[in-house]
Amino acid sequence: MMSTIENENYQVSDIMICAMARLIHNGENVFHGVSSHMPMLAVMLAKALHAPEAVYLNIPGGVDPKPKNLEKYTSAGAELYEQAVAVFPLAEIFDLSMRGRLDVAFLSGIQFDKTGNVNASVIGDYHKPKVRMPGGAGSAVLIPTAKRAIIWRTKHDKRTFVNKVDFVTTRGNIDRIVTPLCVFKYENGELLLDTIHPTSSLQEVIDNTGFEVKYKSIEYTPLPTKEEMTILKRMDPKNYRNIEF
Amino acid sequence: MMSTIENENYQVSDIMICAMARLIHNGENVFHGVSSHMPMLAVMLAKALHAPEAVYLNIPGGVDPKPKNLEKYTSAGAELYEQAVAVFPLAEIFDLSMRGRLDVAFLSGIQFDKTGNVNASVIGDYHKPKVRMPGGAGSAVLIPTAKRAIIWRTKHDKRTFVNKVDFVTTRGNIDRIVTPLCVFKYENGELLLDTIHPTSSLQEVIDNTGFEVKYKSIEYTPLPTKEEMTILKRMDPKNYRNIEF
Amino acid sequence: MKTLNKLMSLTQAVELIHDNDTVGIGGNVLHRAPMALVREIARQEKKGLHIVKTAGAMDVDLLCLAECVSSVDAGFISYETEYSLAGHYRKAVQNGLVKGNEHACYTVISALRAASAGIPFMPVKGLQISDLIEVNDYFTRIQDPFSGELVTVVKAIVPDVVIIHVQEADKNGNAKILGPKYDDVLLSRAAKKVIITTETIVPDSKFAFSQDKADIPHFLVNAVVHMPKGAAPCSCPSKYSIDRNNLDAFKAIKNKEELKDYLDNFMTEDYRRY
Amino acid sequence: MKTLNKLMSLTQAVELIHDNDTVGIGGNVLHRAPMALVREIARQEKKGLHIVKTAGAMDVDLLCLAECVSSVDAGFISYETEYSLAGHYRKAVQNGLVKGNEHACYTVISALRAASAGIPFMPVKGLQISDLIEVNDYFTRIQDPFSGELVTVVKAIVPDVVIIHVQEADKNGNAKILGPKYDDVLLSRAAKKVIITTETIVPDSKFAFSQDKADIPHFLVNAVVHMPKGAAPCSCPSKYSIDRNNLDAFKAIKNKEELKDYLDNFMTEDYRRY
Repeated sequence: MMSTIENENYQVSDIMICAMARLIHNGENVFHGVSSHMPMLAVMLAKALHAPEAVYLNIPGGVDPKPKNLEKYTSAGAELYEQAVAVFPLAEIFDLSMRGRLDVAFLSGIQFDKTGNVNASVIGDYHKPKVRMPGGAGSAVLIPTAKRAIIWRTKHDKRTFVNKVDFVTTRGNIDRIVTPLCVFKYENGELLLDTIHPTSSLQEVIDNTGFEVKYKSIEYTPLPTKEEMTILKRMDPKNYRNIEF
Repeated sequence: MMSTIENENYQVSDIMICAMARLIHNGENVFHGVSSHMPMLAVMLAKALHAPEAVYLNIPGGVDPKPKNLEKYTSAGAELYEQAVAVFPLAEIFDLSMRGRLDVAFLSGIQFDKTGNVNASVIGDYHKPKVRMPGGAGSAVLIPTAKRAIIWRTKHDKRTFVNKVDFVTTRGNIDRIVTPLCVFKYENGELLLDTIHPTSSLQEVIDNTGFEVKYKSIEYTPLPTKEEMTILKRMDPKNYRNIEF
Repeated sequence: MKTLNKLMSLTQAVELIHDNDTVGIGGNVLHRAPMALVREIARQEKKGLHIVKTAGAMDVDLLCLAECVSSVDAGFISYETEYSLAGHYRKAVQNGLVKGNEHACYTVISALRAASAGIPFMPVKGLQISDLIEVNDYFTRIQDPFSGELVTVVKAIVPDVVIIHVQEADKNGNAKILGPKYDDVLLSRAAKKVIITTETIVPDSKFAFSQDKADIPHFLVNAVVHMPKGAAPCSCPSKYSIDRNNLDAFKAIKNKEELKDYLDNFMTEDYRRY
Repeated sequence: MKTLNKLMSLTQAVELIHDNDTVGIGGNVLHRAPMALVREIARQEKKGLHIVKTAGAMDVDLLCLAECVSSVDAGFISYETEYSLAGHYRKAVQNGLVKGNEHACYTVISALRAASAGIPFMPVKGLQISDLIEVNDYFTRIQDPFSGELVTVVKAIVPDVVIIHVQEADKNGNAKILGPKYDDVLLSRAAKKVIITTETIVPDSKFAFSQDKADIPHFLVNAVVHMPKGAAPCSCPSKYSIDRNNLDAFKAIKNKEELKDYLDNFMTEDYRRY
């Protein structure tokens, strides 16, 4: 398995993006926010392959844009307005989720615990924080209201996956958490190991997770297909998707 | 006085429109709604003369439109979008008033009493009305929030100006009520006779008003000037302003 | 790229509306009212509809005469000055057949904004001293938790379906309103289903390659009907003004039987496939 | 026809902002932030400002470094991935110099919508289980008077002044945003005063004779500053992308003294009269 990976030169970001793309079903309304190159590419990849009628919603408000060139510094710029068919700005995307009609929201956070609490706010006391985070942006209102919240995080360590979060920014309809090591799923009120990336191992997941790793069976995240990789490289020739690694 | 009127062929609608126009001050934000040919012409007249910087707001949402031709059947059509500089639709005009920044709203009603209550809803019981009115449109929320509500009504009789309204749709910042006979003003919680149209008389006002007509002094509504009439006739060559008479 | 084709006939589109639905109607007074849809609702004899509109005229009047209506939530139901009152609406309310839920136009807007944001009510600044608050169960007063002051609130209105006539739409449901949009964009956001009739079907690529994007995005829309003259005899900005002869003919109608003839006369036009 | 000329210099425009004002900032992260106005606020050493923005980056970071800020109400304050965190903002919050009032971006929008509608609070569906409700005095829960269920509400935020950079404006204040509008239109409706910088001054007749009307009408605007490159080093869609050299230079700044040099270097450009 590992040799295949080396032969094909898969990046962890490629595996994560493909894992996220496959979670998008055809016809679903899908949103991502700022600092989200990987979800941006996951949505575009899904639309190019198995989910052509997924609806791509984003902060600039372009519905189903076809950006010519992505930007390295942003996933909230005017390129997500190019060739869009309609305007549906951020405020209305939030409204859509509030009334129960946003299918998928890609969101992040800083700390996650085994019962599905999300902290995107502070480490330490809220009023005198040891570390002040950028803020959860949409997380606090979208995780409870989107039909499925897909969390992604480029760090997987014991400070990220903790026994109990410092602060509950929100909790809600978490579907999956995609990390550089694995995919968690949320079931019956707790996080379970869903699949392990072929670039990692069960032991590595356990060593880097602050709570007991539970699973029903050991499954591996499927590798990107050739078709997926071809499209990814065409859409992102400068490899911005790997910027956080 | 009356002979002058006859010589000049003033219509009561001309006198009412000029009276309304003169209540608009330069720089004010001014709104009128549906079925409002006379206020429409009053705003346009004021902007053409003494209040060029009055801001003209209307239901179609065109800010400061310059309609080429008015329509007989409507004061809420696309002609009020022509040459508008910005779009500010009805919902936002209401918001503007709610936050205290609409200066003048031209509104109507069916019944008015001496203490300033306005009925635009029903005659008889609300749930089993003897007469169901079209509804107050914006009145219920604009009369209390606009800085000055200017009421106009093309009927002046004892069923319109009553001792006590059948139903209180609203009460609020009434500035003036312009009728075919006179102008009332609202002062210290009661309606006072402000000016009598030169086409009418104190006795006629008294005979057609269902409450005691109070006044501080007898004043007459100034006649339209030549300039006002020239502009009115140019803007409304087909005399739509007189449609209710 | 595959796309969802939502083109269908007027008949099929109106079959998406069920008895007792809450139905929001686009346009304002005699402007861009979705009259072909309104006529088909009458022909299909829908019953018990709860109509929502800021300012309605012929649309609501016709539906009341056709006995499709159970209640009307509106700020104003009347033709404007020249065409005078909406007699069938008035009669239906006075006879107790239709409940006339009086709003200010703004409280309809506020109720739709609440629906659009998924919240149960909306505070309204302007409704202060008014008998409307006492006699209607959709208004009440609550305390502002921050200042302790009383504020009037209106209950959300969630239309089951909204019917809108536009000048341009593609077959997927992206729709563009030329000229005044009135409250149609908000209606499309508040509703569970949206039915569009359109003067012209534009190519899928039209909005993508224009600075002028669609006002209503395809994913909110359930049905698109190609219906030139779909607002007639009401006006459709940039396309046509009111049809005075036809309006006069409608205004002369006295009863449901005469309405049937009036509706029959429109069938060739309404059922033509483009 | 006489018109109100609101053209003024950057200096005059920023003099409309007072210490301790609540200031809303247009744009989103590094896009169309009104950086010339932000720099002039820093030069004029405004104090105690309460900043409001859904998602801010360099603008808020610079104002925190300049010690102009007392609190920030925002959903997200950070550069995006490539330029990483807003270090000066973070430090100021951690040192207790700035109060970081955490919102979801949507609760900022809801608070501004409340301001725009003149109501004291806005219900928010999404904020359900969250420590944010308990630790912040601008959130609380109340009972929906219609169903009896609890609903979270956010207190209105009324900006004293809002600063916005656009591509086109006329001298009276009619302003047009090309490309993404973000929350700028809402900000203009929520604020008591609006200050516009614009890439180009267009003739008064431009919007009147175009289908593309202004997004922000003149009567909401108090000042118009002709300021090409007024968003730089941030991006301005259809005009310019970010200025990477300048952003790098700013990111290297360690303290207020170095910021002074940085601001001085912009003076020729910011004070040029067009």
